[in-house]
Formats: sequence, structure tokens, C-alpha cells
Amino acid sequence: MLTLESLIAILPLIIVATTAVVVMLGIAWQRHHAVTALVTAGGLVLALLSVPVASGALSSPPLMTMDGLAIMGSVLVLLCALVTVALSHHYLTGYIGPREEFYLLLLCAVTGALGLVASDHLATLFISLELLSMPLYGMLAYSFRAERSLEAGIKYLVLSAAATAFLLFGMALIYARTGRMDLAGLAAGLAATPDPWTLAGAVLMVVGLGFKLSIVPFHLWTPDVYQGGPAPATIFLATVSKLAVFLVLLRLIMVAPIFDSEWLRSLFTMLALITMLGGNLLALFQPNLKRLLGYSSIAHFGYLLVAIVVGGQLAVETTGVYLITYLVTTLAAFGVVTMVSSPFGGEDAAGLHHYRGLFWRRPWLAAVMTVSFLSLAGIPLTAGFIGKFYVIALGVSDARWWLVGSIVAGSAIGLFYYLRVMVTLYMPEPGMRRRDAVHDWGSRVGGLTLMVVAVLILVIGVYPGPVIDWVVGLSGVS
Amino acid sequence: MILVWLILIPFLGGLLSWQAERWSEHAPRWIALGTMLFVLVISIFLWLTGDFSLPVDGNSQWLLEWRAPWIPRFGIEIHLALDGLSLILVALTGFLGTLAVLCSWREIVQRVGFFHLNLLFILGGVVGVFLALDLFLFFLFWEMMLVPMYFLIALWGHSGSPGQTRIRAATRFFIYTQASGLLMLVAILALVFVHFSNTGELSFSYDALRGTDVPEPLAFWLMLGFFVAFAVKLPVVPFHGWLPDAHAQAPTAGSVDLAGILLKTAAYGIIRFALPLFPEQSEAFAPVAMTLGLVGIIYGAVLACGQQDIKRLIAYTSISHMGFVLIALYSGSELAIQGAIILMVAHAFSSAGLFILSGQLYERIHSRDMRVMGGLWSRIPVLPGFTLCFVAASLGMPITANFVGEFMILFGTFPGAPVVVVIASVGLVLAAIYSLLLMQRVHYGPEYRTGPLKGPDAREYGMMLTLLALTIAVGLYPQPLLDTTAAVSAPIAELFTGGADLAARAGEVN
Amino acid sequence: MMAMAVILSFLFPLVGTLILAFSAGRLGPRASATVGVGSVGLAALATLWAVLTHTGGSQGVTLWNWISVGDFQPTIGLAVDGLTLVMMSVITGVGFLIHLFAAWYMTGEAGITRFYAWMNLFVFSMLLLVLGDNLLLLFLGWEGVGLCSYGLIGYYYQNSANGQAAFKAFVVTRIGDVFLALGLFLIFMELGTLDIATILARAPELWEPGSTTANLAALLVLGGALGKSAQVPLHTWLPDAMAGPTPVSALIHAATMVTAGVYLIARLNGLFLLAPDVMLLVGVIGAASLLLAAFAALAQTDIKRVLAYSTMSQIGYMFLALGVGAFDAAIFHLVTHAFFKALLFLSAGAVIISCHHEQDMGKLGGLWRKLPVAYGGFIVGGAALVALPLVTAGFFSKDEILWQAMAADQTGLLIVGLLGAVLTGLYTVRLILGTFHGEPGSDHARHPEPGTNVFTHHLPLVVLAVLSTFIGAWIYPGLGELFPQAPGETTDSGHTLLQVLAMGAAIAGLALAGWLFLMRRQWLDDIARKGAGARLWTLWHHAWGFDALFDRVLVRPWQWSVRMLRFDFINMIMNLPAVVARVFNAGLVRAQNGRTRSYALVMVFGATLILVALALAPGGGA
Amino acid sequence: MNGIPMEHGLILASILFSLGLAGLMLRRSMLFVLMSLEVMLNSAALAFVVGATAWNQPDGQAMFLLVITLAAAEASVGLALMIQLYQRFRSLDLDVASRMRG
Repeated sequence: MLTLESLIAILPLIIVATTAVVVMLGIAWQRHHAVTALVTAGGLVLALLSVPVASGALSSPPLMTMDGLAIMGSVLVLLCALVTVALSHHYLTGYIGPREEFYLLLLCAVTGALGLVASDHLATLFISLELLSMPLYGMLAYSFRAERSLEAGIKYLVLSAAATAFLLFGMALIYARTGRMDLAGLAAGLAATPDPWTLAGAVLMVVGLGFKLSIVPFHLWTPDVYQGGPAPATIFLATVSKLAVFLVLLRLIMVAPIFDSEWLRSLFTMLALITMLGGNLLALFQPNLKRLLGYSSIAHFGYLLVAIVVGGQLAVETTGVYLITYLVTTLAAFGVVTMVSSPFGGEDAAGLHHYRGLFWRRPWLAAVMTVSFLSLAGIPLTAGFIGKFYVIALGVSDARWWLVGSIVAGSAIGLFYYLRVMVTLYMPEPGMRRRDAVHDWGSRVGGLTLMVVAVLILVIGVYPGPVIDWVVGLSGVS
Repeated sequence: MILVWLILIPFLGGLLSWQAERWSEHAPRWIALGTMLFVLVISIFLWLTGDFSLPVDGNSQWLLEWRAPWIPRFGIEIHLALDGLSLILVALTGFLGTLAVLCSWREIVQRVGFFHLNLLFILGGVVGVFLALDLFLFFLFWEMMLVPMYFLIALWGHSGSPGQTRIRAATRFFIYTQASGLLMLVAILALVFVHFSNTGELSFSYDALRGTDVPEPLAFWLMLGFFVAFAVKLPVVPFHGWLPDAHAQAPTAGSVDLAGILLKTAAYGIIRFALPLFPEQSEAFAPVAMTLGLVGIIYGAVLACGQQDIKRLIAYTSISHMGFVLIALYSGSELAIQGAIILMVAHAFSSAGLFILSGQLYERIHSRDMRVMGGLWSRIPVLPGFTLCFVAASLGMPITANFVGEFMILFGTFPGAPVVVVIASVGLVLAAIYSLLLMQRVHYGPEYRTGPLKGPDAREYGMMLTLLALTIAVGLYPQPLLDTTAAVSAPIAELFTGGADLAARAGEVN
Repeated sequence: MMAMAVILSFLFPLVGTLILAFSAGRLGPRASATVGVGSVGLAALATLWAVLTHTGGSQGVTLWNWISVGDFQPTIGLAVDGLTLVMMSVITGVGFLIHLFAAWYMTGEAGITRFYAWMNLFVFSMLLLVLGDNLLLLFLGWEGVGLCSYGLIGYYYQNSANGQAAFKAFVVTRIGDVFLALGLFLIFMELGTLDIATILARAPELWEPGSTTANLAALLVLGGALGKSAQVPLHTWLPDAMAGPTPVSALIHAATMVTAGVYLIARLNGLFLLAPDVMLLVGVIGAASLLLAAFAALAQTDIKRVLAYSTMSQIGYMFLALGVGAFDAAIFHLVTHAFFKALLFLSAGAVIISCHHEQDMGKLGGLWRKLPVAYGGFIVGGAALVALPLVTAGFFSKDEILWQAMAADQTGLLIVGLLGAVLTGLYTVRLILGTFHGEPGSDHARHPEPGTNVFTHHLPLVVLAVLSTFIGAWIYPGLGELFPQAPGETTDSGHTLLQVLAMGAAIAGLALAGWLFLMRRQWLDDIARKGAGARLWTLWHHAWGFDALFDRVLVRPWQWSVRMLRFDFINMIMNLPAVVARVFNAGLVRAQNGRTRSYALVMVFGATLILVALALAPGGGA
Repeated sequence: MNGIPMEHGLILASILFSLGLAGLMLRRSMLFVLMSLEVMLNSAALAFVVGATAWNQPDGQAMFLLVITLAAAEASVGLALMIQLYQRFRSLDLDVASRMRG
């Protein structure tokens, strides 16, 4: 039963939702960009602060659970959202048109993400997922006057709705066969013999979730949407959305018995293989930074799928650590793109030529970019390496040599384009038209946040102990 | 703690010289020079004060050791240790680092601070490789030095032949080493997990993992994982593809570091890790490794003869020389392993000398193409003489250290594998051919263009003279080096003979 | 005392080298010459001191331990016995005279400092070669002289041909050196030492005479000796090596370095005695080289090449002597040969400089009045070369060799030796007639500028001329007690007959030559100009076509493989993954066509594929 | 219960779903695409209802309501974007919005 006690468990969600309402009312009352951003950030911080309270709650509301995984997910979602807000503020300052609604959409999406990581039931899973996706359509198409933004929004809408349909149909099949919709009970009605219908349902759900995670072959939307969407929306899509969906997929695998099938495991192995290689191969000669990051994120979730294949305690730990490293890295990379793009309206500065010789103009910004790309490539002393280390360790510990082999191959391919970008930053100045960050970028909120993130990449890379301990503490799944 | 400083000093020096560019153009150079000299002085001090006799039972084999917990979740420690071998290689790093700074004094005029940052970071990483004893830490340094090296080649390199840009060379270098490095990481992790399942203790410590009992087919694959990583860096044919481009297109300092030190990290890795961790598998693998070594000797030599780019030629000779080292390491003979260490040092000197010389030539005639050289003997004072000396060293002329190294290797290997030595000896003839070809094409023959060119200044002269003096000193009296590393190579050699004893005993039982 | 003298003897040239090398052109030509000649002169004096203080037997001095790893303990140590002293005397004595002559010869050449630096370094290396008490140190000197030879042959570096000649000399001898190195490896593995005295003591204990190991070891060492001493089949470099300045040819390619192989075999006599088959092979190779080179010498037009083939032929005699176990005879001939061949070369050098670097016999001629000193040198040297009985040094040493061959019952070798003597007479007379008599072939020969410097030009020639007479044979101390008993020491039957035969051969050669070249000149030229005669002449001129053979069998395949491999096919194979990645990239990017509908299509296709796989999976996938 | 086996209902739903998919893939007009999506979502909703009937539970019916809500929301956002599409390209053809590729 829903009690007050159990509401405390979802306190962060409630706070974020309330903030959304406050922001909406604020907009209706009087538009003010800075205040809106401040309120949004305040709400998120408050939600973050309430997480310890929530984790202390004795019981969860029905259909939801507040276990370690959920707490980890909530914290990461909120942190990413905070960074996104900081960067959005920077980005939207130069935007012509209504700016405040962006925060509203963002808050709604965060609410969805918080619900998703805590969902324990197909209904909440579905609702939260949609709550996460719907505002994203709006965010992606936010600067709809720019052709590409609109195109991104439409593409994401159509394909995401199709994916939702797959997910729903899968759920329906499972429900029809088992009569249960809570994750733990999905197998209760199942006869001893395995049932192709339920497996088919599971597969359809995997397709639906795989789409959100841009698993090959459901990845095609990724580069277009990454490229077209305004940078903050892309950041949100790349971090919060993916992280929440991945956690729910992990939860499904860990908790729902029907997902504990050898055939599904080999399916995931297969998907992981083609995702790692496909993502990296696609990115090889990509001249557009945002598309490139899109392809790179495909590959990264390919690596992460190893955790899904292997399962178990270490897999949860790996997921946690890897997600953290992936998030800080992605935030930094996109943050730089935002910094360079933001002072100008119109399309984002994503072409690689804008970044040529960045180091000689904005050394610190280029340094942040370098660090984040090193991290993406998994070079030691950056967070990315710790993540990659975990994934390989996981693969090795379970003797999944094929996966390990393709991680190695994927990393090797990946290096090619990461290095290509990195060296561009240091090339001599070209005569080409290019865009540049504002001069005082480092003293602004977005800039400072970016620096913090970059430092975080290095700190996690050099001294990952605390992060690992935190994740280990939370990686128990109820 | 001194070990930590040995690693930290280059890194701090690098950061300092990066920022020092604001003060003056020369400030980074002086800071970098001071840093490397400091490292050199520390290591020489350690050498002079150290005791390198074979450890008595119960004593540690390490001269210095330092450890601190790092990532307790996986039992990863910051574990540094120094023995004779590491010490010599660290000293070599300090020395060649100094040379690298000196030889770029004129060559690098743009972004001086950032250049020295990269240079010193490479050297710091290399020192880390030589000192790290925790396998995770070792891997970390192993990979870390790639990044600055990449920048060094990609940003300050020379463009190569058409279609072979310096960035491509740098990328290829990076991908080769990184991919093979990841294979090593996989092997390390597998070893760790096997150890974990055997003992329940998660540890990356060298000492702990050394005695791990790995089930058979897996052990062989793990050994192979280590071997491939080192084989790429050494390099062993067919993994040599990165080397000619990287060497040829790197700035002189980069070439010096690559040939002089980075290649040695591979040999060091084999001695320190691949052999002791998997002695039986390595012994079983020895024929293959030796064959690869032979292929490298011959193939590298033949290709060296076909090059028109002087630095590519030198690069291919490195492949040939490292073939000897590989043979020695898998020979299971103390003499050969000692010889390999001497050859590593010797090759560092001679190839550094040749690379610096070709850098100096480049500064004078702005080309690396030997077709536009010829007859330089009469145009440049002094340098041709030095070239001849280093060419002689490279072909293994007695009096030079290379001779001592190569011949100790061959002497040591001969009893165990006479056929290998016979074929490797062909390499001695080929060495003469490629070395003299270089001399022939560059300095002999009619003058391609006329007009005298500037002779070496005091800096260039000093560098050459120091290198030459060291080459000859080691060639005539290598004993100090040998004494320092004896305690390292003797146990390595025993790893193999131990297996032979076992086999012999098994034969008796049967 | 003696140790000090010995050390000084090789220290002087070393110091000379260092001074010259690091002067970096600051020394003038005179100063360079002074340093270069002076250091060798001092070395000669030191050697003299050593000879005088030598008390017999073998004395050693160890400077320091070179390498010490386990059993591998080569030292930088010197061992001095009679053989060493004889060699040292030749090296420093003849070497000094040649250096002195070079001061005249090289006047006005560019890079004189470099010349003397190399020459001094050569003397140093050669001394180390003969002084080393272990094979590794010997090898050090062995390679060192090779390098100096390389540097000096290529002295006139601006002409590519000279560079090629130097290159060829180095590489061909290096092939021999590798055999020697392998021999060293084998000896060390079997005997556990490289110390020469220990080897000679241990080898008979551990090896059966005629055993495979002994044969193999001797064979490998022989390989080294063949390369250095220009014996068949590793001889092709020597004629080309004449590209160097003539004093170099005199010192390195006549008197000292090329005889290092003889020294090596004589030094390791005990090893070879354990391998009778190899001993025979040594003799046969000597005989073959002797004949082959003698014929080749007949058909040369370049005076230096005649002398080069003559050198090879004379070293063939030495090898022949070694092959029959007459080590002392071999060394004896080595010494006398050093005297008279140095004389011949220096005289040739005098002619060449006087005639402005003209060394083609066809363009010389009629010089005997204008260049009396050189002519005298040629006459005396030539007489010694053909072993003119009783008055020349060459007679005594060659006679000794032939006698030993006879005493060893090697009739075949004896006959070859006698035949060689006849041929020697032929080509020597041809050389002298072609150079000094007849009509001058060019303006250079018509107006030569004779050397006038008494000290640097006349003195070396005269001293060497004196040494080429019986006096040279007389001062040779005889090293019989150092070596195992030679076959000729046990018997004396037939010695007189042999001496008569030898004299007969020499005189027959001279007579035949006189008859052919003075009386039948026209007839001879006609034969050589057409048909089989011409072909034979060409064949001899190219020394039986060894160069062409090696060119076909070794050089061209090598160059072909270098060309083939130049693009590094293994690397290309290793690049395949990159190509594959590129192909996949192209394919995958094609799918990113930007159309929502086709994205949906791919997605559905993927999902269908998975569902089909599920349906096909055994047991419905569970 | 009412004689219709669950499988039949599921098959019907599957057919509807496939029809929707086909429409998604084949139609160019965004309006028809949105309609196809609607069909797909509704087929899933139908499957839920079939399940709920079979198990005699209210859960499936509740899901049906959620799906309907979602479909409505989806359609509204979709139609809004469609208007923008038309304003920009003067066309409802989805294929014109394919500037980003590669």
C-alpha cells in the first residue's frame, strides 16, 4: 500500500516533479532565464540531497523499489541533469526564442528517468520510459527553426514511438503468457517448459530498449539525432536517457527470471559484438564531431553490454563504474562542443574544422577535450581506462573470450578516430572559417562545471578507489 | 621514496617547462635538460652506491622497493622496485633523455614548451615502466607513454613519402601498441583471476602472480598475450609495420627515444614479466620466438638495404638488431641474456647516434632522401667520421659495445641452438651490407651538390663524442654493466634450464 | 720490460690515430705526416726493443678482463712469442717504411690526415691481431683491419667505383669473418675457452684426430682465413682493392693484412693438425689460388692488378705450405713476401706518381732510364718474386715450401708449386718489360717526374730492396721450435734434387718469358687477339670469371630480393585489417542514408532476424 | 471463458502490429506514419486486453488506458512536429527530412 513512509523513498522524484510544476508556473507568471535555470538547478540539488533520506526509507511504494541500483541511478541522473542545466544555461544564453521551456522539459524527463531507474513493474517501466522520451522529442526539436533540429526531433519521435510499440507488444506477450507484470514475478505463471511466446516477448522488449541504447542494428537514428539536436538536448540524451534505460535493462536481466535464458545471453553476446565493432567502424572517417560522438556512444554501450551478458554482482559493479566513467567523459566532450557552439545561434559548431588549432587559442578548453577523448579511448590515468578495465576484467572473469577480443579490436579501431580528433586540436591554425568559444568561457557557470567534470575524469582515472567503493556499496540488487 | 621521485621528476619537469615557455624560448629547454640530468644523476648515484651481487636466500632481489595501496578493490598497489636491470635502463633513459633535449635544441622552434612537456612525459612513463612491479601499474605506464609519443610524432614530425603523413605514422604507432597492450591487459587480468580462484586473493602483485599455477592451454595463451604486446614494441616481424614510419617521421628526439628506449621497454618486459610468469610456456615457445627473431634479423636487414630514406634505413636496422635480442632472451643462456642487455644499451647508443646524425644532416640539407646525398664527406667536416663510427658500431665492429652484445648473444645461444646462430650470423654479413650502404650513399661517391656545409657546433660535437665514448667504453669494458645485471639474468636463464632438468628427469623416469 | 715495449708498440699508433682523428683538420699536411709516420716509427722502435728483450718462450700480459660471465672469460691480454715478434716486426718495420714512402706518395692529396689516421689505426689493429692471447681479441684486430682496409680502399671516395671496391672488400671478407666467428662459437662450446694456448692444449685432449668436431672447427677457421687472405673462392675483392692509394696496397693488401689468414692457421696449428682432411684442403686451396692467380696475373694490363694477383698467388704458396704442415715455411715466405712485395708495390707507386697516376702497362713503357730507383726496385723485387736462386730472399722461402711439399709426399702440390714458379717468372718479366721497356704508351710515360726525396722516396725502396735479397732470408730467425715438426725436418733425402728443380723452374720461367716476350712478341699478340687465344686471354683477364659467377649467383638474386621486398609485403599483409575496416565502414555508412523509413526498415529487419533465429533455435531457444 | 483462445487474440494483435510496421516502412507521408504508429500501439494495447481477459485480471485493462494516453500524447507531439515539417518543407513527405546522413 502507498503510505507516507513509502513516499519518502521516492522523495527525489517528487521534488523534481514539484520543481517542474514550479518552473511551469514561473514561466506562466514571468519569463526569466537565469531564475528559471537557478530554480531548476536548485530543485535538482535538493533532490540530490534528499537521496540519502530516500535511501533510508523502510519501504518502497508499490511498483517501485529503492534498492542500491536505483539510488546509484538516481544520483547519476541528477548529477548529469545538473551538469546539463549548467551547460544549457550557457548554451541558451545565445538562443533567440523562448528559453525557459527547455528547463521544464528537462525536469519532466528527469522525473521519468528517476522513475525508470526505480521501476519494479512493467507499468512503471513503461510510463517512466515514456515520461523520459516525450520531453526529449521537444528538447531535440527545441530549436525547430533550424532544419536539422526539427529533423532530429521527427526522426527520434517516429522511431522512438515504433520502439515503444515493440516494447509494449513484448510486454503484452509476456503478460499474456505469465499474467504478471512485476519484474520479480514475471515467471511465476510460467510452466516448467520454456515458452517461445514469452521469449519472443522478451526479444521484443530488448528491441525496444535496445533502440534507446542504440544497440546495432537499432542504432541508425543515433548519429542523425545527436547531430541535429541542440547540444544540451544531445547531452541529456547521451547521458541521462541512456543511463536510465541501461539500468532498467540490467534490472530486467538480473531480476526477471525469463530474461535469465542462455539463448538471450547468446543474443546479447551477438548484439554486443556487432555493436562494439559497428559503432567504432561507423565513426572512422566521420568529420562531424557530434555524429562521431554518437557513433562512439554506440560502441561504448556495446562494451557495456558485456555486463548484461555476464550478469552477477561484478556485472552490476562494472555497470556502475563504467557508467560513471562514460558519463563524465561524455559530459566533458559534449560540454566542449556546447562551449564552442553556444555564443552563436543556428547550427552547432560540430564540424571538426572548427576545432583545428583550438589548443593554441583556448588551451584549457582543448585540454578538457583532450582529456575527454583520451578517456573515451580508454587511455590510462583517465576515467575511461578504469571503465574499460572493469569491462575487460568482467569479460575475462567469465571467460567470454569473444567479447574480450572484440573489445580489444573495437578499442583499436576506436583509437583511430579519437586520435584524429585529438590531433586536430593541436594542428596549426588553418585559414578556414571557424567558430570559437567566448573569451571568458572559463569563468561562467557552464565553463566551471566543465572544468570540474574534466578534473573528475582525471581524478577517477588516477584514484578510482572512492568511486569504486561507492558503487560496490550500492551494487546489491534486491 | 626515491623511486617515486624518479618517476615524478620528469612529469613535474614537463609541466614546468610547458609553462616556462612564457618566460623565454630557451627556458623550457634548460628546464628539460636539468630535469633529465637530474634523473641521470640520481640513477648514477644509485648505481655507484648499490650492491648488485646475487641475493642471498631470504634477501630481497630488489635494491630499492616502495609500495602503497592504490585500488584495494582489486588488490592493486603502487609497487615500485629497482634492481640492476631497471637501474641500467633508467640511467639509459636519463642519458638519452638528455640527448633528446639537446638534439632538439635547434630543430624544434615552434611550441617549445609543449614539445618538452611531451618529451618529458614520455621519459617519465618509460621510467615508470622500468620501475613498476605491480602488473596494473606496469600496464598503466606502458600505455601512458604512448600519448605524448603520439603528439611528438604527429605535431613535430616530418612529413614522409606521399600519402604517408606524420599523423598517419603516429596513429599507426599508437594503434599497434595500444591494441597489443590491451591483449596484455587481458592476459594480466586472466592471470589475476586464475590466481584469485586458486588462492582467493585478488592481487596484481608480481611476486604473488609469479608462482600462479595456470591450467595448461590457458597458460600458453596468456603467455602469448604478453608476448604479442612485447613483440609489437620490440618489434618482431610481422608486427613491425609501425616502426619504420614512426621512426622516419618522428622528430630527431622522438626517433632517439623510440629506438633508444621505447624498444627496450619491450625487451625489459620479456625479461621481467613474460619469462618469469610463464617459464614453461616460454620454453616451449622458444623455438617459435627464435624463428621470429631470425626472420626479423634477415627481413629487417633486407628491407634496410632497399630504403631511400635514411631514417627508414636506420629504423629497419633496429628490427634486425632487436631480432638478436629476441633470440637471446629465449635462449635460456645467461651469457646470451647478458649479451642481450649489453646489446640493448649498445643499440641505444648507436641508433641514437645515427638518428642524431641524420637529424643534423637534415638540418643542413633539409632532406632525408639518400638519393640527394652523396659525396658529403668533402662538404661537411667531422660528421662523416662520426657517421662511420656509428655505422661501424651498427654493423657490430669489435671495440664497440654492439660487438660485445651480439657476440655474447651468439656465444651464449650456440650450444643450445647452433642452427639459429648459424642463420643469425648471416645477419652479421647483412649488417655490413646495410651499414656500409648508408655510408656509401650518403658520404661517398660524387657530390650531389657542391658547396661546403657547416660543421658541428660544440653541442653537436659533444653529443656525438659522448655517445661514441660510451659505445667504445662499453665495448672494451662491459664488466660494470654485466656485474650490475648478473643478479637479474642468472635467474632468468635458470628458468629454462630448470625445465630442461625436469625434462631430463622425466626421461629418466620413463 | 718486454711487456712495456709491446704495449708501447701498439699504443703509439693508437695515440697517433686519436691525435689525427680529433685534430679535425687543424693539422697541416706536414704535421699529419709527421704524426702518422712518427707514431709507426716509434712503434717499430718499441718492437725492436721487445725483440731485443724477448727471452724466448711465450710471455703474456693481461691488461684487463674484457668480459666475464660464467665460463666466458676473454681478456684483453697479450701473448708474445717468436711468431708474434716476427709478425710485429713485419708490421711495424715494413709498415714504417711504407708510411715513410707514403709521405712522398701522398704529397698534395686532400685528406692526408684521414689517410694517416686510417693507416695508424690499421697498424694498431694489426698489432692487436697478432698480439691477442685469445681468439676474441684476435677477432677484434681481425675486424679492425678489415674496417681500415675498407676506409683506405675507399680513400678516393668521390669516385663511386672506389667506394664499391671498398664495399666489396669489406663484405666479402666479412663473409669469411662470419665463418671464423662460427668457428669461435664452436670452439668455445666444445673447449670452454677462447684462450689460444689453452685451446691448443685442450683440443688434442678432447678431440680425436679427424673427428667431425675438429674438422668442422678447423674448416670454419679456414673460412675466415680464406676471406682475409684472398684465397679461392673468397678472393675476388683483392684485385678491386687496388683502388686504394698504392702504399695502402703495399701495407694492407700485400705485406700484412692479407697474410693474417696465414698467421691465423699457423697460430692454431694444433687445431689443424687434428683435422688432416682440412689440412689437405688448405693445401689444395693454396695450390688452386696459386695457379689461378698466376694465370690471371699474366693477362692484366694494370700494374697494380698484376701485383695483386701475384700477391694472391704467393699467399697460395703460403697456404700450400700450411697444408703440408710446414708452418715455419709459410711464415718464412710470409716475411720475405712482405719485403719484396712491399718493394714491388712501392716501386709501382713511384712509377704511378711519376707518371701522373698512370698505371696501365699499355700506356707506360720505356721508363727504365728515367726512373732508375723504381726500376731498381722492380728488378730486385721481381727477382725475389721469381725466386732467383741464391741471391734473393724469395728463393729461400719458396724453396723451403716446395721442399716441405715434397717431403710430405704431396707430389701434386709440388708440381703445382713448380708450375707456379714458372708462371711467376712469366708474369714478372711481362710486368717489368711492359712498364720499363719498349716504347712509352703516353705522354705521361714520356715525361715522368721521378721522385727525388732521398728520405721519403729512395730510403724505403733501398731498404726494402736490401731486405729482398738473401739478407732478408738471413735475418729471419726461424720458428721451427714453436711449431709441430714439419715433414721436411725428419728427412733430407731429395732436398738437393728439389733445389735443383726449384732453381730450374725459376730460371725456366725467366727463360721462357725472355723468349716469348722478347723474341716472339708478335706471335704472342696474334694468339691473344683471336679465336681460342682471345677467349683464354679474356678468361684470365677476368680471373676465370669468378666475379661474373658471384654476380649471377649471389649479387643479382640479392638485389632482386631487395627490390622485391622494398615495399615490405609482410607489413602490407598486416595492413589488411585496416582495409577490411575501411570496407566495412563504407558499407555501414551507406546505411546511414538519413531516411527515417529505411532506419525503421533496418530496425524491423533486425528484430525479425532475431525472432526468426529464436524460432529456428532448438527447443524454441530456451 | 468466452470461447476465444488467447492465441487467436495474440495472433490478431500480431497481425495488426505487422500492418502498422508495414505502414511505417512503406508510407512516405508523416500523417500516415503517425497513423501506423497508432495502429502499432493499439495492437499492443489489444494484446494487453487479451492477456487481461485470459488471466481475468484488471492489470491489463489498466495498461490499456495507459497506452491510450500515451498514444494520444505521442500523436499530439507528432502532429505538432508535422506542422513544423510542413511549414519548413511545404511537404509532408518524411523523406525530405533527410539532410543528415553519413
